[in-house]
Order: sequence, then structure tokens, then C-alpha cells
Amino acid sequence: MIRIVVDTMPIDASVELALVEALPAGAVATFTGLVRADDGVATLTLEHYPGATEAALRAVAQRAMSRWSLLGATIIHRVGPMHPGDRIVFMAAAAPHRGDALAACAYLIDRLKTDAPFWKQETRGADARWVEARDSDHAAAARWND
Amino acid sequence: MIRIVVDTMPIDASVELALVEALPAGAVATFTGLVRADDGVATLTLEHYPGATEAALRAVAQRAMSRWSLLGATIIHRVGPMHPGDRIVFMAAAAPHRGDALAACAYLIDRLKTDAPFWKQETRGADARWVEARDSDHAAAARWND
Amino acid sequence: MTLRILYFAWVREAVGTGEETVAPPPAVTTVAALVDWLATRSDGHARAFADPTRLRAAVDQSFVALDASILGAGEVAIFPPVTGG
Amino acid sequence: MTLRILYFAWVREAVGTGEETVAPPPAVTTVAALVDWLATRSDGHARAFADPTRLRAAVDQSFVALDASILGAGEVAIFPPVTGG
Repeated sequence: MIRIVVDTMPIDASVELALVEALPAGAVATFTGLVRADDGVATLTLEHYPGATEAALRAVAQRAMSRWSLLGATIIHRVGPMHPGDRIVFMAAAAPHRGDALAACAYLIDRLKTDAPFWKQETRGADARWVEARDSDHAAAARWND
Repeated sequence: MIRIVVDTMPIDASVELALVEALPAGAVATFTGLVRADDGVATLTLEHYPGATEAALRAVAQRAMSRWSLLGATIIHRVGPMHPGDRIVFMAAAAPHRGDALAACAYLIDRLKTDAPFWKQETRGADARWVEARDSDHAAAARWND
Repeated sequence: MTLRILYFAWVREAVGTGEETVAPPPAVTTVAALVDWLATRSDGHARAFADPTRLRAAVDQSFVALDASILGAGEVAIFPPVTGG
Repeated sequence: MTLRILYFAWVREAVGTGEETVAPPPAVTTVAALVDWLATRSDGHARAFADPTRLRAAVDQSFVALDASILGAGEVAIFPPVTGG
């Protein structure tokens, strides 16, 4: 099962977790990225490339499914304006064995950071600033060597 | 924040996830272990060593908190009889950066497998069998080198 | 050749639009050449494309290097390095 | 010396109880010696402790090797390798 959602609606992690837990997997690893509540950002706005985004996320999930023994991979990414504490992204990998679930989950988020066309803009007071890409994200993605 | 629960009640992953997400962390990784629904087990019963279990889980969480920059570590382990699809264990690590959250979450489950006094008994029909410890669990725990 | 061009993030803000349809001359066969040609369309374009090392691109929704061909393409997107998740 | 002994999993089932209080002789100063001594208490004890390589132990709730001392201990637990999670 591959589940990809890109939407302006808040991410319901309970619903998403229940969907992957319903697979007869045994092991489910998840990662949630949240708007940081402690660095003065009032609004975080995610822009994306409709169509290309979903295709990129699906390609990442498919590579994870073929690389590890997974029963399911989920990537939910919110777009539009968000506020501190909101979920930006939720991903989950379900597998018979925990090693596969944990590694695939880390892979999904590392690859998403470099492969999917999203752009973050932070608003602090009157100041709106586009977030710069980080070298550490490319290093994290490169370690998967695919 | 360290949160340790050992209880016969079903694990509410939504509530547990909400508790770690409430920290100003940015990144939350979780792992859920479920009773496999596909290998003929009718009932899985978890026995534990009351008092020593909680202390062992707290020690694992504390080592994770000191090894990575975490804002929180949660380990919830169910005990008593369970059925296919039930959650056996839920763990979560919250951190400012995803690498810390993901690594700490993997550490929590690897160490729990070897360090905490739980024992699994599987019932298939009339046959009740104690699960044997696996060498792969010791290998997984040993890679953390602590 | 008519080409749909998409811009995202600060590239979109600098150009002043998220989308435009253009007809570059036949000599424009790569993304890099397209970017150079687009830069002449307005001050905003020029500002957006001043430093090509800060730009990334997709041709027909596939990520490509700036020296990639645009021959036969219907859609080219130009944007900064991605920052999702 | 009075000692509280706890058994878990198949060790508990073989012994036939999860807990007992015993007073081992002064010569019994390690977990291994305690296990040997307990093995003489019943056929169930003997069966449970037949292969010490399958046993693990905790003294006052700390995991220890079988050659660990029990001097001054109030509680010793004997059980199979753990299989949680």
C-alpha cells in the first residue's frame, strides 16, 4: 500500500497511523515534522509544484517499497499556511520486521527533503523569508546511496 | 520529558503521539509494535517483572535523552493478553532535528528488546509456547555500543 | 514552439508571476539557455535569474540539471532548491 | 538469611510458583550457587534449572551475570532471556 496526500488540510496523524497499522505488518515506524513553536515563526507557508510533488513523493515511496520488505508506505505533506505546533509532514512505513520499518521511515523523510518540490516561507512579524536549502539535507539523502 | 507506562490497558497511540508533539520539538519519530495478524497466533500474553520493568525502561529512556538532543522520550508497553492487531509497544522520541528523533527511536526499541524484563507467550489453538530470545535482537542492541 | 513556464517560491516573487507562456527562439535548446533568454524579459526576470547556481529546474515535471534539453518539452519549471518536510 | 525469589515465564511454570521465600545456607553466596541449591527443592525446580545457560537473573532488580554475589540481597529473580517489544 502506498498512500500519498498533499493537501492544505491539517494532517490527522491518528487516522494515518490507523491506516498503516491495519496492514498485517507487526512493525510501524513514523516520522512527524512540526512547525517549531520556539523560534519566533508566526506562520510557515508551504508552496509546492502541483502534480510534480505527488509524483516525486510516489517515486520516493516506491523506491522504499522495493528496497525494504514493506507492506505500506505513507507520505502526507501539508501545504499552505501553518502555525507553530501544526504538522507539516507525516510519514509511516509498515513492515514485518522493525529494522525495515525504521530504516524505510528514515529514508522517506531524508529523500523527501531533497527530492520533492516544496518550498518553505517563514513569517516573523512583518518579515517573510524563504527558507534556504541545507547541505545537511543533501548529506542525509546521499547516505542512502540510491 | 520521559514518559514510561507498563499497563494491561490498550495503548492509545493518538494520545501518546499528542503528548510528545506538544513539546516544542519540530521532529517526532515513533515506533509501534503490533501483534502480527498473519502467523496464526490467537493470543499473545506479555509477562513482566513489576518494578524492575519500569526501572529498566526509564534507564533506556534516560540513556537516549543523554545521548541525543531530545525534548522527550516515551515508552509504553502493554502487558497481559493481547490479540492480533493490538499494539504491544509504542515509543516516541521528540527532538529539534529529525536525525536525533529517528536515531533515538531506533535506539529505544533496540535496547528495550534486550534490556527490559518482558516475556512473550504465544497461543495457537491449544498450544502455548514461550517465545525464544533472538540473536538478532542482541546484534541490534550491540550496534549502539553503550 | 510554445512553452509553459512555471516559477516557484522567491523565483516566482521576483519574476512577478507563477506562470507564463512563452515562445523562445529555436536556438534556445537547454534550460540554461532558456533561463538566459527569459532574463531579458523584465527587470524581475533578470533579478530572479541573476545567479543560476541558486536555480533548479524541471522539464515536464522531471527534475533536471540546467544543461538539460528542452526540445519537445511542454512545461519547464524554474525554482530554488527545495526545502520541504 | 531470608531471600525473596521470583520466577518468570517458563521458569515460573516449571517451578510451579512465581514467588517463594527461602533461607539458603551461608555457603550459597552467588546466583549460580543459589540456582544449584534451589534445584534440589523439587522436581519442578530441578527441571527449571537443568540448563543454566538458558537462565538470566536479577539481584534486587538489577540484571546480573550468574556468578554475581547475592550477599546482602533481599530479592533474586530467575528467568529466561527477555523477549519484549
